[in-house]
Amino acid sequence: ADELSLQLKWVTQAQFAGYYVAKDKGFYDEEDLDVTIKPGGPDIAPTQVLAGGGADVTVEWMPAALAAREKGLPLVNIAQPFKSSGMMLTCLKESNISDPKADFPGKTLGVWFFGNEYPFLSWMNHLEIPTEGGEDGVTVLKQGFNVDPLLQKQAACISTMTYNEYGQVLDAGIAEDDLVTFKYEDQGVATLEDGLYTLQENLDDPEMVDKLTRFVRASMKGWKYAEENSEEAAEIVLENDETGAQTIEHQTRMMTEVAKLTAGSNGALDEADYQRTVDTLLSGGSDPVISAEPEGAWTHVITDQALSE
Amino acid sequence: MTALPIIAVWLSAWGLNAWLARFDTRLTRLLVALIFGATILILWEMIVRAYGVPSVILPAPSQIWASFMANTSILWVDFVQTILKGALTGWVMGALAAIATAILIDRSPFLQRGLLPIANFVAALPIVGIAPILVMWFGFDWQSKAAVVVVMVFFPILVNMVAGLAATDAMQRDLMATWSAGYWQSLWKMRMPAAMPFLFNGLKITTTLALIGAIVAEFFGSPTRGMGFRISTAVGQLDLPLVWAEILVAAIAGSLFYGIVALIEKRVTFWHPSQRK
Amino acid sequence: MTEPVVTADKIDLTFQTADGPVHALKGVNLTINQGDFVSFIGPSGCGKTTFLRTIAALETPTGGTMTVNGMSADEARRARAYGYVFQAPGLYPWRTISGNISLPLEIMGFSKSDRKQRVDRVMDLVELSGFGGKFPWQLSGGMQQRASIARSLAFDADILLMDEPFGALDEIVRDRLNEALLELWRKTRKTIGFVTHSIPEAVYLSTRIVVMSPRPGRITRIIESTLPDERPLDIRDTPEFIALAHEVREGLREGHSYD
Amino acid sequence: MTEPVVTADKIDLTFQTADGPVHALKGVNLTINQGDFVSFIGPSGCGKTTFLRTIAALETPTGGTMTVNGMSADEARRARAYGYVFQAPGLYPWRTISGNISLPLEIMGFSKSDRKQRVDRVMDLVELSGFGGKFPWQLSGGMQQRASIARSLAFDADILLMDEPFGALDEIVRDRLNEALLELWRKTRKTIGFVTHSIPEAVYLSTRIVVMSPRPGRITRIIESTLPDERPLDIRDTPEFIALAHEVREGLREGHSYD
Amino acid sequence: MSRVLPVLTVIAAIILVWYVAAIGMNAQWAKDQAARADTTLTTGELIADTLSQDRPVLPAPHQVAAGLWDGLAGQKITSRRSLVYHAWITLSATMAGFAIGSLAGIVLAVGITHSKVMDQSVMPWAVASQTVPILAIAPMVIVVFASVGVTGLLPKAMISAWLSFFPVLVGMVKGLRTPDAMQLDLMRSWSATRSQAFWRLRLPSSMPFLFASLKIAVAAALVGTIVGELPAGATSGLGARLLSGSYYGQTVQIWSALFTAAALAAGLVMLIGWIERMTLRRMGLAK
Ligand SMILES: Nc1ncnc2c1ncn2[C@@H]1O[C@H](COP(=O)(O)OP(=O)(O)OP(=O)(O)O)[C@@H](O)[C@H]1O
Ligand SMILES: Nc1ncnc2c1ncn2[C@@H]1O[C@H](COP(=O)(O)OP(=O)(O)OP(=O)(O)O)[C@@H](O)[C@H]1O
Ligand SMILES: Cc1ncc(C[n+]2csc(CCO)c2C)c(N)n1
Ligand SMILES: [Mg+2]
Ligand SMILES: [Mg+2]
Repeated sequence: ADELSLQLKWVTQAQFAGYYVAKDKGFYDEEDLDVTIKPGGPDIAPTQVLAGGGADVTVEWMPAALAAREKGLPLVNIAQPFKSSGMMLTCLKESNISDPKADFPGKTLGVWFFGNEYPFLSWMNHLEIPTEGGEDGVTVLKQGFNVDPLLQKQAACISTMTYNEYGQVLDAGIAEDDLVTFKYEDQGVATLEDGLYTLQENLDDPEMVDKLTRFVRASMKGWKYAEENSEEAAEIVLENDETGAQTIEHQTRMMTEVAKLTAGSNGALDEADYQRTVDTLLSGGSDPVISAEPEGAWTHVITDQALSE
Repeated sequence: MTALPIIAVWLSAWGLNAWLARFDTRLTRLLVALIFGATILILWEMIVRAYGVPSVILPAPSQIWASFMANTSILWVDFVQTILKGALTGWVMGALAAIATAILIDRSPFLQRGLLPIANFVAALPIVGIAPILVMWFGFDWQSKAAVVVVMVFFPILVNMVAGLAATDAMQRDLMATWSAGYWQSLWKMRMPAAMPFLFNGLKITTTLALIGAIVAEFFGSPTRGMGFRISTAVGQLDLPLVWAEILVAAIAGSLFYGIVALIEKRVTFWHPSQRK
Repeated sequence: MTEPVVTADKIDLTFQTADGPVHALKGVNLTINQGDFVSFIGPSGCGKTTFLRTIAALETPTGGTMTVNGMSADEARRARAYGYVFQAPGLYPWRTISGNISLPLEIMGFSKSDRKQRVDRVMDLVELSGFGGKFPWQLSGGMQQRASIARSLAFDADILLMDEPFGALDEIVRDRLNEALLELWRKTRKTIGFVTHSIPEAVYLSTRIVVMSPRPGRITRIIESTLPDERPLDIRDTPEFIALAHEVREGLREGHSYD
Repeated sequence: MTEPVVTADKIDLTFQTADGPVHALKGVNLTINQGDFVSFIGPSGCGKTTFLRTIAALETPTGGTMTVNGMSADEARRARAYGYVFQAPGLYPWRTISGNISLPLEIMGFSKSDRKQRVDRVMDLVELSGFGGKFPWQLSGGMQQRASIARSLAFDADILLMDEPFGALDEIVRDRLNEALLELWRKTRKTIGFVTHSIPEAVYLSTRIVVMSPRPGRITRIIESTLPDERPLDIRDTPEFIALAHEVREGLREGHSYD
Repeated sequence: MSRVLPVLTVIAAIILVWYVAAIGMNAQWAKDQAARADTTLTTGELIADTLSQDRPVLPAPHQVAAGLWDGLAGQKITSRRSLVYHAWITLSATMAGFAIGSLAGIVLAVGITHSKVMDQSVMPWAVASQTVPILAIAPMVIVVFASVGVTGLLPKAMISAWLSFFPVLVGMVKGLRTPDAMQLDLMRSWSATRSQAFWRLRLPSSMPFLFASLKIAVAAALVGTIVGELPAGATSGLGARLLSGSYYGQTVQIWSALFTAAALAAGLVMLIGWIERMTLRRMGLAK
């Protein structure tokens, strides 16, 4: 079988269920592929791993991928299993925030960094709120691994994913009624998440292109299976979790939520979504995330072949 | 083939140093150390260029230096946040607390027997593990970093200081007994001075620990400045030259910090055989 | 002069060691009167140091009673009755020579000007004037030992206990210091306990010579000196001196035959 | 017996210290012949140790020439000409007493059985039989010093250099070891350099007594002994002995008047 | 002398302080929750709540004990939920790193004591090397290693080696230089070769220093491994447990992993202490 390695953006969880299902259910085997899935972590930069030759394909958010491309790393999007963004800001109701533009200034917000800060910065640019703190700016905290800043009231709002951290806030015992959420989708600043990226040089190699095609095909099969069988998918993820820290309840819920995000995608990148992401990132005032319209940052070559049969 | 010039540079620098080392003056000692360091940097640059190592993996020293010069204001802000506020405050507080505790322990044999084994146990603890907890307790700003540093430096200094306070020899103690000196008298005039070499041993070890603690703690939450914050953010942005510029700052600050403590040690413990030469 | 200062009554001292108990002292009886100069002599390991330490309350006897100035040895220690010179100099390396000599004075609360005056006086006595500013390691072993003697003299304790103070000195300096010590004793009539390995030294200095013997450590002979208080150095060539020295040597030899 | 083993010709030795140069030796001339027993005596700090170390090539003179057995001192050292006893025992604490004594033998490549035999012989000589299995810290200071002497004797070096080897011992043991050393010398006719602070010891042991004086360190007198080779302990009471001792004392006193 | 009573007393005091702290630190959440639910708590209820929360700020000792017990004894040791399994992963990388680090430290120290050039050039840079925040760049280090094809246990071990070589280097240099002038002069007077002086004098006299620094080094190696596991995408090991506990706010899990790590450190230090005693006793250095 042909070997291929996939670098995940984060630790083993239902966010990546499609790949685990494809592996577990033998979809990769069917395509004569031997896929190694490498879990990530908070300080693994998937793009760097790719640059170092540590993996062939990586799951990454588009803003980080485009920013890396500007840094001279020729990343190309070959498939986009996630149709919509699951990112949002979750605030405690007692912080009295109802309108971002009006109420954010003067507040402290928790934000993920390490390449995940771009959507937030674009949004703030959009709202024309400075992120340097002060009266009419927001104070930004580099949010750690968990939702504690909200529970401990160290921040008025924190970044959460619909499928993960939000659930943790609820699990911690705060009722939905006590929370206010702002989805990036709703604010019109959504950027594309969890896409599959590889280096340009791989696409110049026909053999590699063939492998990638088979990989994407099998992966999408995995995703669609996972969408339909969320409970089974969660169990598969759990089996693959080596930390032994995940629970079935949490993963099942995550799978259900992730299914909503992958629902609209057959794997092919939607050009309109791409353009919206690029526009959002470019609109960043004085300090945009990317400074020029990228070129060749995506290709349909793989998905076209993969989905044709 | 590309390896040949690299090996040549290495050998000739080593030869030069071997020749210089024979003179053994203050100047040549400094030169030897500098040439050694410079050689490593030159080899690094040569390797990166000769083998085309991508800069997102390992940037060349020249790129790092360029980034250092271009980002001095950012680096300064981070330096103030992490080193001056986080590491230094924590180190001073931790050291003072450890010294005070050591004196307390020293007074009570009961505490000495009870607390010291536990202190030794805690000193071997992977303290970084409590960084996320302390960030949760003390908030995002430098206070939590200082708290991590306090915990990291406390036990090594305590253990050293307790050993130091016990480092008087029997005759020195007997002398005090024949003069019927009080507790505080023998503490100030005998145990404290005798403890200084040990104390400084602890203080020196913990300078580098303090830096590491302050930087690592920033990974678990921080405001949008600080060396740890910058390093992780810059890695995420693949701005590796900036990452290494921060490392350069840390190395310079750490060496300076260590050097200053060593200098004070020299002044304070001038009488100790290891300082006399 | 006949008032007892130190009375040791059946003193036993046993050290518990890993290899079993060591009987350092066994049934030692001794009375030292006000103004006595008592020398202790005996083979290595016979308990001389241990006995001196017991007088100064640095060791606690495991049997018997020790009375000093009518109180217990420990009370006498707390009343600062002792000036003690150890076998090794034991100077504090972080203090200069004069700093070392003035240390007990500081501890006992002497005034600054008094301290200075006393330090100068005793430094002069041991021929160390001009070395006050040096640190201990900058002096030869003999000089260090003299500094340590000066330190014990500075605060005028009633009882002076000296453990081989002149062991590390060459003969000439030793003679001079012997004379000076004798002179000091004649003038102040301090009570002195003095350990030595040298028979001539013991005879030259003492009013009484205590010969000890090991395993277990005990007193085998007490020899009263018949020499006058006034003792020029060449008294050492008189028949009286030689006879005393001979007696001490006899006593020592007896002790040695035991092991 | 008249063949020169050591010739020192105008030896200077200056230590550079932070406080300025220390002239430890200045223009020292001395010839030591095969079979001589030379004692060095002089006040503390006069350079006795330094001179002995220079003979053994442990210090390099800053001026003058030192010849040993017709070669340079360092060549002689490499030819393993010296047995050296330092002022302190200097035993290696991780080796037993017999391990310590056999260490130089191991280094010089003696066979195992030869080593054992030699170790036993010298342990016997210094009266330490039975203590071979003990570690240094289990012995009293005097026993340690004897072990260190045994170590220097074990490999039969031509030249024996001893720096105050008996300083830490009591008089009786010292007498016994003096006798043993003299006996050894008479039997083997080794060349011996011996540093001491004791005038009687110097006179009792030596064929020649070198009196030194400090600042700068130099030789002030060389006294040839008139005593016979056969010397019972009570030779020390003969007028001849006393006259020699007196002469040495005179020489010493001269040296002292310089400082 | 008995240490048991004092140690137990101090432990009891620590546990007491811990309980009080747990009540204090968890109270805010309990009150907030009550406020959100529109109820008020009696003091008794409050205390009971603070000692039994699911995600306490500071878990109470009995919660940690339960977590530890479950992790250590409540699982098959091959299970990924077993702390024994994770401790083993961490231990193996620690041992590898410790071995590499202490070997490097010893070799460098021997070089430094025998070569002037090494002494003058290596030492200052060894100090500088320790000021590099290796822990902060651990993930990068692991990526760099991966890019040259080194993966698995070795990258983690390299980080712990980096942290553990320094104490060994410093201690060994000091140890190899402890023989005093007289001991060295004796060797000279016997005309011993450099290697004879090394094996028979310098090495034996450095043993106490070596063991003292090995104890520090093994603790440092453990820290290195855990940090290597923390963010670097390791999926097993105590560091990964700490991380995932932190990620999901499972404070009990964090503390259990922490205590396991502490026990591991204590065990390793004790093991070296035992080897030290055996060695020194055989060398006659233990009194
Ligand atoms: N702290 C101790 N623990 C165990 N044994 C001891 C201790 N101090 C002394 N001894 C033993 O007690 C005995 C007497 O020792 P002490 O030091 O009094 O002898 P000394 O007569 O002063 O000998 P020296 O002339 O060598 O100084 C010796 O056998 C010694 O080994
Ligand atoms: N390594 C050194 N550095 C500087 N000065 C030294 C050194 N060794 C010895 N001296 C000085 O050289 C002089 C002679 O010293 P040496 O040790 O030879 O004296 P000594 O006659 O053996 O004295 P003692 O009887 O006290 O052993 C002294 O003034 C001493 O301070
Ligand atoms: C330190 C830290 N950095 C980034 C993220 C963000 N992140 C990476 S993958 C992912 C998907 C949700 O699980 C998210 C939110 C985080 N959580 N913690
Ligand atoms: Mg004694
Ligand atoms: Mg000498």
